[in-house]
Amino acid sequence: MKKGLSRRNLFKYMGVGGATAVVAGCEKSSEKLIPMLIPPTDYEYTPHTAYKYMTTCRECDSACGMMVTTREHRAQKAEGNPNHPVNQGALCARGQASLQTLYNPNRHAHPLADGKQIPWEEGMQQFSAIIKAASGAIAYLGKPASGSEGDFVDEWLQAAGGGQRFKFNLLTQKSQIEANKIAFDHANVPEYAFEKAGVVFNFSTDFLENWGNPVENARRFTDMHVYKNGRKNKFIHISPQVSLTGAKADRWIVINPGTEGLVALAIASVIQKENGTYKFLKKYLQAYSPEKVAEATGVSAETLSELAIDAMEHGPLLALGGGNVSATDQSVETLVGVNILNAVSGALNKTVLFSDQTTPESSTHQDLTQLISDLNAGKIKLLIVDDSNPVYALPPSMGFLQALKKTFVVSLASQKSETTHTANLVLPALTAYESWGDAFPRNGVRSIQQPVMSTVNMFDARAREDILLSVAQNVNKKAFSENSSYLDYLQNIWQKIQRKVGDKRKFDSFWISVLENGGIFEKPKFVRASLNRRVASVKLNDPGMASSDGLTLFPTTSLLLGDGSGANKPWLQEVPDPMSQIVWDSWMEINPDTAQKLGINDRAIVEISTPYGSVQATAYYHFGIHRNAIAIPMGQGHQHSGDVADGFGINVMKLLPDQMDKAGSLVFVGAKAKLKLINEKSYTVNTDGNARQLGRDISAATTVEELNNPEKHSSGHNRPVEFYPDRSETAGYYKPYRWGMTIDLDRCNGCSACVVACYAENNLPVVGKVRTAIGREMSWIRMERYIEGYGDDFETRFSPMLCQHCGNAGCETVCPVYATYHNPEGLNAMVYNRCVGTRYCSNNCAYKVRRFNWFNYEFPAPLDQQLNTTITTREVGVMEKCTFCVQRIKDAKYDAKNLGRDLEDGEVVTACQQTCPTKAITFGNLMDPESKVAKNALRDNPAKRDRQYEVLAELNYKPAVTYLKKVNTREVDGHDSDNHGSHEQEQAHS
Amino acid sequence: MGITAEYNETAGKVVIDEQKGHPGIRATTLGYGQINDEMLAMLDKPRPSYYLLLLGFLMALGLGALSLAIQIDVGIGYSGISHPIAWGFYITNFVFWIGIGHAGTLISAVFYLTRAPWRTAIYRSAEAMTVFAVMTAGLFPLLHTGRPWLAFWLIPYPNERMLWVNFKSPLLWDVFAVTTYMSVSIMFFLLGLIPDMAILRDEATRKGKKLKAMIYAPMALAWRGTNHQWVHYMRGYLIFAAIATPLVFSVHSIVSWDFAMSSVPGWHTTIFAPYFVAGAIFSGLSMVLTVLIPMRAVFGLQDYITNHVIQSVSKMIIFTSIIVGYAYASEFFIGYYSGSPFERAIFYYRPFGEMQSWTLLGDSQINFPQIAFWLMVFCNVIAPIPLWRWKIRNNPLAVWIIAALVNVGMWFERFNIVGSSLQHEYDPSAWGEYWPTIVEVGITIGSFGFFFTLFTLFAKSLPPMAIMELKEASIPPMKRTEKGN
Amino acid sequence: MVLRYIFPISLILSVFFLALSSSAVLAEEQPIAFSHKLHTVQNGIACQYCHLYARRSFSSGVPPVSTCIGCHGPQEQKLVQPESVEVNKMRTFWSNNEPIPWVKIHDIPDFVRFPHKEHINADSNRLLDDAGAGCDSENAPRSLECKLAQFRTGGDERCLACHGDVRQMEVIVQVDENFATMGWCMECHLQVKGAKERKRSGNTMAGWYHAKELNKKREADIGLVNEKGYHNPNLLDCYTCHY
Amino acid sequence: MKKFTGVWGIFEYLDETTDSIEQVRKQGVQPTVLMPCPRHEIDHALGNPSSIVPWIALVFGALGCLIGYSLPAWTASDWVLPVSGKPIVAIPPFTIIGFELTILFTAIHTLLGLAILGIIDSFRFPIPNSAKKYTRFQRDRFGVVVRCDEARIDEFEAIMKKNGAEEVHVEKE
Repeated sequence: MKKGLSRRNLFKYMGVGGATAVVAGCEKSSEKLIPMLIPPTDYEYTPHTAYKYMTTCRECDSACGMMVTTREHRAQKAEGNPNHPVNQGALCARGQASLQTLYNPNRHAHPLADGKQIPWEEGMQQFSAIIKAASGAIAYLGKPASGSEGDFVDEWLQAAGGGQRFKFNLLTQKSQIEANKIAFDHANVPEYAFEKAGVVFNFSTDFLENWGNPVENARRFTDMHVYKNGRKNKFIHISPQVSLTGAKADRWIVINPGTEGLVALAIASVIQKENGTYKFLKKYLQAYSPEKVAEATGVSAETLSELAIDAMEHGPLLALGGGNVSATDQSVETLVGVNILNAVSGALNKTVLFSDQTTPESSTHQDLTQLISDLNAGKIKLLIVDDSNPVYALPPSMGFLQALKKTFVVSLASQKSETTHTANLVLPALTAYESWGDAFPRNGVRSIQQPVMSTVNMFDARAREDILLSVAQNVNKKAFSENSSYLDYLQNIWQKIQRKVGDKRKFDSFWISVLENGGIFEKPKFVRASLNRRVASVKLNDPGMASSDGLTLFPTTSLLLGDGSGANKPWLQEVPDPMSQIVWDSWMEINPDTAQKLGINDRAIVEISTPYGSVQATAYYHFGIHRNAIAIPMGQGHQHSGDVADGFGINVMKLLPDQMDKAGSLVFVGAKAKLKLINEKSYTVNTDGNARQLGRDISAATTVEELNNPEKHSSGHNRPVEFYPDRSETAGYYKPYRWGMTIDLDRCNGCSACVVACYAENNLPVVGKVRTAIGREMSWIRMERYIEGYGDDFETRFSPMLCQHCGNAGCETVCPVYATYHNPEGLNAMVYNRCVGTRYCSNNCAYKVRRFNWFNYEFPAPLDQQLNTTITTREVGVMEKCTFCVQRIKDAKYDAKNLGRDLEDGEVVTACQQTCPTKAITFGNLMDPESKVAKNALRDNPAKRDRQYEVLAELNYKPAVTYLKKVNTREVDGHDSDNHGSHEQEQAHS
Repeated sequence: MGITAEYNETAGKVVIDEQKGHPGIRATTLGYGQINDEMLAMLDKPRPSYYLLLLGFLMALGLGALSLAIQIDVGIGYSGISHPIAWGFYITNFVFWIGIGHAGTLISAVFYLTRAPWRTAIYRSAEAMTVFAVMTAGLFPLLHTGRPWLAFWLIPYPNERMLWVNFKSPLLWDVFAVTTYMSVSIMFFLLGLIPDMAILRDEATRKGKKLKAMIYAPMALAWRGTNHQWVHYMRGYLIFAAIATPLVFSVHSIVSWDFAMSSVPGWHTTIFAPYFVAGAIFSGLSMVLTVLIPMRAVFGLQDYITNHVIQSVSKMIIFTSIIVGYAYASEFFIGYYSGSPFERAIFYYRPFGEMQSWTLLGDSQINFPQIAFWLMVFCNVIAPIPLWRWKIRNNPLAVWIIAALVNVGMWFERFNIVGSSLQHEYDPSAWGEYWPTIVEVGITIGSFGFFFTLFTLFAKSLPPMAIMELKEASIPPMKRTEKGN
Repeated sequence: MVLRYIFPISLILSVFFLALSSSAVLAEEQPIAFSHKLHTVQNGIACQYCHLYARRSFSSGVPPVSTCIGCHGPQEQKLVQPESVEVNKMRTFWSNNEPIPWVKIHDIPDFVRFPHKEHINADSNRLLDDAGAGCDSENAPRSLECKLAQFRTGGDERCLACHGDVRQMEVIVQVDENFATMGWCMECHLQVKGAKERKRSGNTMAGWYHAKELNKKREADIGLVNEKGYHNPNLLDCYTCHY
Repeated sequence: MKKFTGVWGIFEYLDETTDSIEQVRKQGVQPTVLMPCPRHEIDHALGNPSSIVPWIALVFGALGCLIGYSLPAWTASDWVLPVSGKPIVAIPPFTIIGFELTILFTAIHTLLGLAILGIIDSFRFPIPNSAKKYTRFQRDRFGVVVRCDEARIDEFEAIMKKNGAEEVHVEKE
């Protein structure tokens, strides 16, 4: 196993680097002042000042609006576009890390022909020549594009003499579209109005991770699920596996693999019986009554009826189906079952809303199979691939890699990948940060993608569409005669859009408003849908996966790495997966009961073999998986994607058969795996010390019942009488600000976007796997995950842990040199340059949020260009920690001072708060009783506090961060009996 | 075996009584001149085996220096300390060596005040050990910092930054306690040396070795041995003993407050000060025996360091062993009785490791702290038990083995305190493990090399026993007594 | 192998002693012998004509080469000083499309965030009333009082308070030997109204008999709120400069 | 240095030394005694002289204590940097500094004091150079030095000889 990154070699002269810097400080300075040749004149430019540009995130097809902060013409921070209706200012972890797509050291720097560097002219000539030679036998294999890019490529193919465009996406929604077509005659993906639902049944989707738009899903789901006005809507996860999404559920119903559809129909049958709608289904549903499917699904008839009653009592229901875990060969039928449930329960047109726009279609597995056979038959002379990576993503059993050898492959990718590695000609493309584009992710949303900076100087790349355009003009004089560049083409399209939306301005002013706004956003228009009688002919069988030999393999999607495109980004590798807390690795989730039967220990290396291949991975004990199944996340196991991705983990796709369902999508679930123990111990690195909180109530929860019975719930720890006066009575203190934060654990779903945002905002170095193994990761905010209970009835809790900016901080008093102290605004100030490095503060921090610079960490070029220039980048031997984004506080204060006033609530937004899709974090001035944070924290009003608590309040550190307890709808069994000492804890609280 | 002898006033002669275990050392029967010559003979040109020994210690020192250089070169990150265990071997070594440094002052000051006569023969060596141990200890807080080149910031001196130090920090108390202790013990050591340096000076003058005399003369501070000088000297010595006594108890108390003042479970306890002081005396006296028993054999000092001395020190070891054992037990009791889940957890963790219910499914494994804990209990509580028997106490080899074991045990006690608590603090999600790296082990070995190199050099360059006090303890030359009237 | 480690050890020792002595950069050879005196005094160009970002940004900005060319013009245009050797050096940089590698003389450590804009725009009424009154510009032009007087005057004079009399410099030099050391900065920060009171704001016995009334009085002394009704920035907080 | 005038003798035995001291003192002269180790017999014979070293220790100890409390208190309030909700001037932690500086100051000044007093005394009670060159005083011999007028030299020489001095040296100009 490769240990860490080679370029962050341990034996480099890092220590001396620090020491010599000090010497240089005392002796002669040789720093140079390099002026600009010509300052930018076309727009305002001021050094050290943030300029923000609206663009679109292209990490997945959700196309969230993005606002990129640039300083000195370098993109330094990505934030969500607050105007954008889809993500409303938030971004997920992958969106935050999109900066590392731009600054990835593993981008292609030059055009390559058979792996050798060539000049651009030569590359373009070769490309033109091969297009001519192919004379129409061209295939373009690209990402599915909702925007103009698809049309452009189609047009281009025509100009180049013909050819076919394939839209490659591993996580396709094809089956769902097919099922919707069968059930509702709408061949597209509906919008799910979570906020209107009273109860959500989730049939194995991972809607908070990769299904649909996770940012939007998270926001709308939280609106529905959060504790409000004394009640909380239920979310029930019906699946053989608990993903991050499932971890948020109030209840997990364990079902046998592949039986989501049967469960949905069973619930539907009870509901139909009760409310009598859809009479034509009566007979059909009787065949799936709870009693009949109980055995096949592994869920008792009573439970199924209970669920049905839940749906009817608390409705409207929203049933979600899809995702990898339910992608069996019956996945279309399964989704039809879910659709029937939605219809029968009356959710259709209430929580499931169809619009008339068709979703960008991706090619089916069938199309790809066809492509492979065409390639093998030599029918395709030229294959053009963009940033998609089918060589990695497709199961090797399909033989795509072998087929590629039979044709000429041109890659127009910006990042190194397994696919570009096989390409005959690589013409490096620009990333979304540097080029034009657009995306129309759904009805009424037209999002623009503009270059936010000039190209990164290390990479000699060109915009993909411009490469295509100029090649087309080489080949065919008539092609794109009106367009000198892709921008021209794009503007033409947007002129049409302008007409469509009825904007009467001149195009230039329209265009500027589009760029300012990030796109054109209209209210979506929905159409009514109704259930088709055809559905009664859809037959769902018992897949029988639970009873047959072997363990069913679930290749699950990875929250951070997606389908593998995130693996070459150091931040996404370094940030632990919130469920397993594992970094830089793959793992195999296995139920402890099964594992113990097989004699496999936690963290043992296991060989997993299916008839199609075998891999070795670390066993990870997870209560949240069916006893007859295992799950392996996708995304790792790269070989040619650059040193950040290569050699870490395994690629689960190696285990999958080349099989498709009725819609022609790849079947993910169906392979049966056999396990063999290889080694008792593996070098797997996880960042959590312990999965259990031992009754310490660091991540606390309460129940709705408790909250509604004030006498039952304890109002938290009573503050003891103070020996010393409060700090606010020191002259000049907390006037007018005392910064504070609240974190609502009921809203937090552990998506870790805040963690990545902090890495981006605060210049946190990535330390690699080996150093993370001994606890040297540098994250200022960490997503703590605690597991409560045992077996199927377990609960997962997340709580972001960051510096609590305590009023009575343990760290301050022990510092011998005042490198950390309590500042007049209530911040726990850390002065890096005063720090000697005794590390006592870290020892005495109960929250363990201080991080030490063990080395002078490197930011390999061009990642150093991303560094935030408004803060200090730390050197070896100093302590660092969360500053509540003091640079943002300072900037806001300077601005307010120029306006001649004090700061107002909401003017300072920390990086973690800004990106949180569920708005779990609020930040502001605790001294202002009208501020949001003061109203959330209720510090001065203990009587009104119900969910508010401070972590480890009994230590009397007086943290400035108030947490709001997670609210459960019931008590988790075994929560209180699983540890010693919790009893005393309770007593101490009361 | 030494002979017990005593001057009997009524009999008017020296009575040799082998059964009576009283102060006496055979040296009391020797004349001033003989004591003088025998002591000076120890400083003669050493045998080749001495150089071999010195070479061994120098190699250990070199290993430490090399390790230190690597660490500074690469960064403090080359050690195994990390998050959340930010203190590891270095602070363990610091506390250990400070502890070793307690015996000298204890013997020279406390036993001086309590008039324990057996201290005479060993106090000089013990004091030298104190000085060297504190010097060794003082290195560690420096080299464990992230930016040792800025460590001078811990000294309160007026500077252009207008910044001072934080006197509320236990680390700053440490700075004061350790520097004061080091200064006072060096001064005490030098004070005791003054008359002996005069002896050396005069001896060198007598032999015509002018260079040697010139070296010794400044250290003798113009000592002539006049009655005026002796009056000031004895008064000063008494004051030194009087102020060194509270100092010796305070230093380790303050070191213990480095831990006790924090909120870390397992550290935050009021018994730390007495517990640490007892441990320090325990380890210091063991180190005295570990060093002096071989020295006695090599130099043939059975007449001076008699079995009686070894027995007395052994009794002190038994006594402090009981205190330390009691402290261990009471720590656990307090941990249990406090009801604090954090305290209970750490005191379960130290001996037994991860509790079944702590992990997802009872994945229990043995860590460094468990090894340290059981070694500590064995070496510090169980190993000294045989010393209760007179026969064992009277057998230098057995005593030496036990003393060496106690040294090992005390090192692990320090580690047990420093290392284990940090591994399991308040937030279980931030729990961690600690294993040292080769650099830390190298520096630890180097610290022993440093200490023993210095001590070996001392043994041949300065009188390892206080000649003046030996003379004071022996029977003065009386003409009338010899005549028998 | 061993030699490799002698270096860091000796380094630490030398750093230790070097750190005690201060030796600042005073002057260094520049790629072009640019005379500030010529441009400011004789030609009457204001500081912020070239250092154009000073009032808007953290950094004052080194003038872009195009600013130089704006007056001097490229070689063929024969504008200002067409034959000067030094000016032609600049023209060569321009025609080669190269920036001029000026040597940085006024260097602030990387751990300090110094906003030029806040100093250029600062309200000199916040200074103590008598600050700058005792300036003896003849004998002690770089005394604290004179620097304060310059700061109070505003305009270009304010730049000179820290950078020295750049207008009289043929070669740019660092005048104050302790330029940008913490004490040098604090000297002036303590001359702000209420700063000295704020520095000792807690009162010595704050904890022990902590008198609320006393601290109320202190808060009035340190001038928490200014006449415009908003809170004065605290210039003694470590986070003012170090973050 | 003034030339020494007087008598000094070398004694092997302690009792003979004390006898001669007592007899010299009876003649109204306080002799200076040289000895290899302190003996109470000689102190008694000399009339139990005392030292001012304890007073030095006391004064400077008190000074150290004062500094030990005032330095932290002053520095803490010179630039108020609150830490951990503690008072700016916190007496309990400063007690440790006070204690340590008391000890340090006492120790330093005791050592300095006794060294300086020793030097002062060597001027007040000089010893002849010939006696300084005699190396056995540090080893095993006692010496009695009597400083007197030339007229009384014989008297003291006789006392020493009578009491069994090994050697008696007479020093005169």
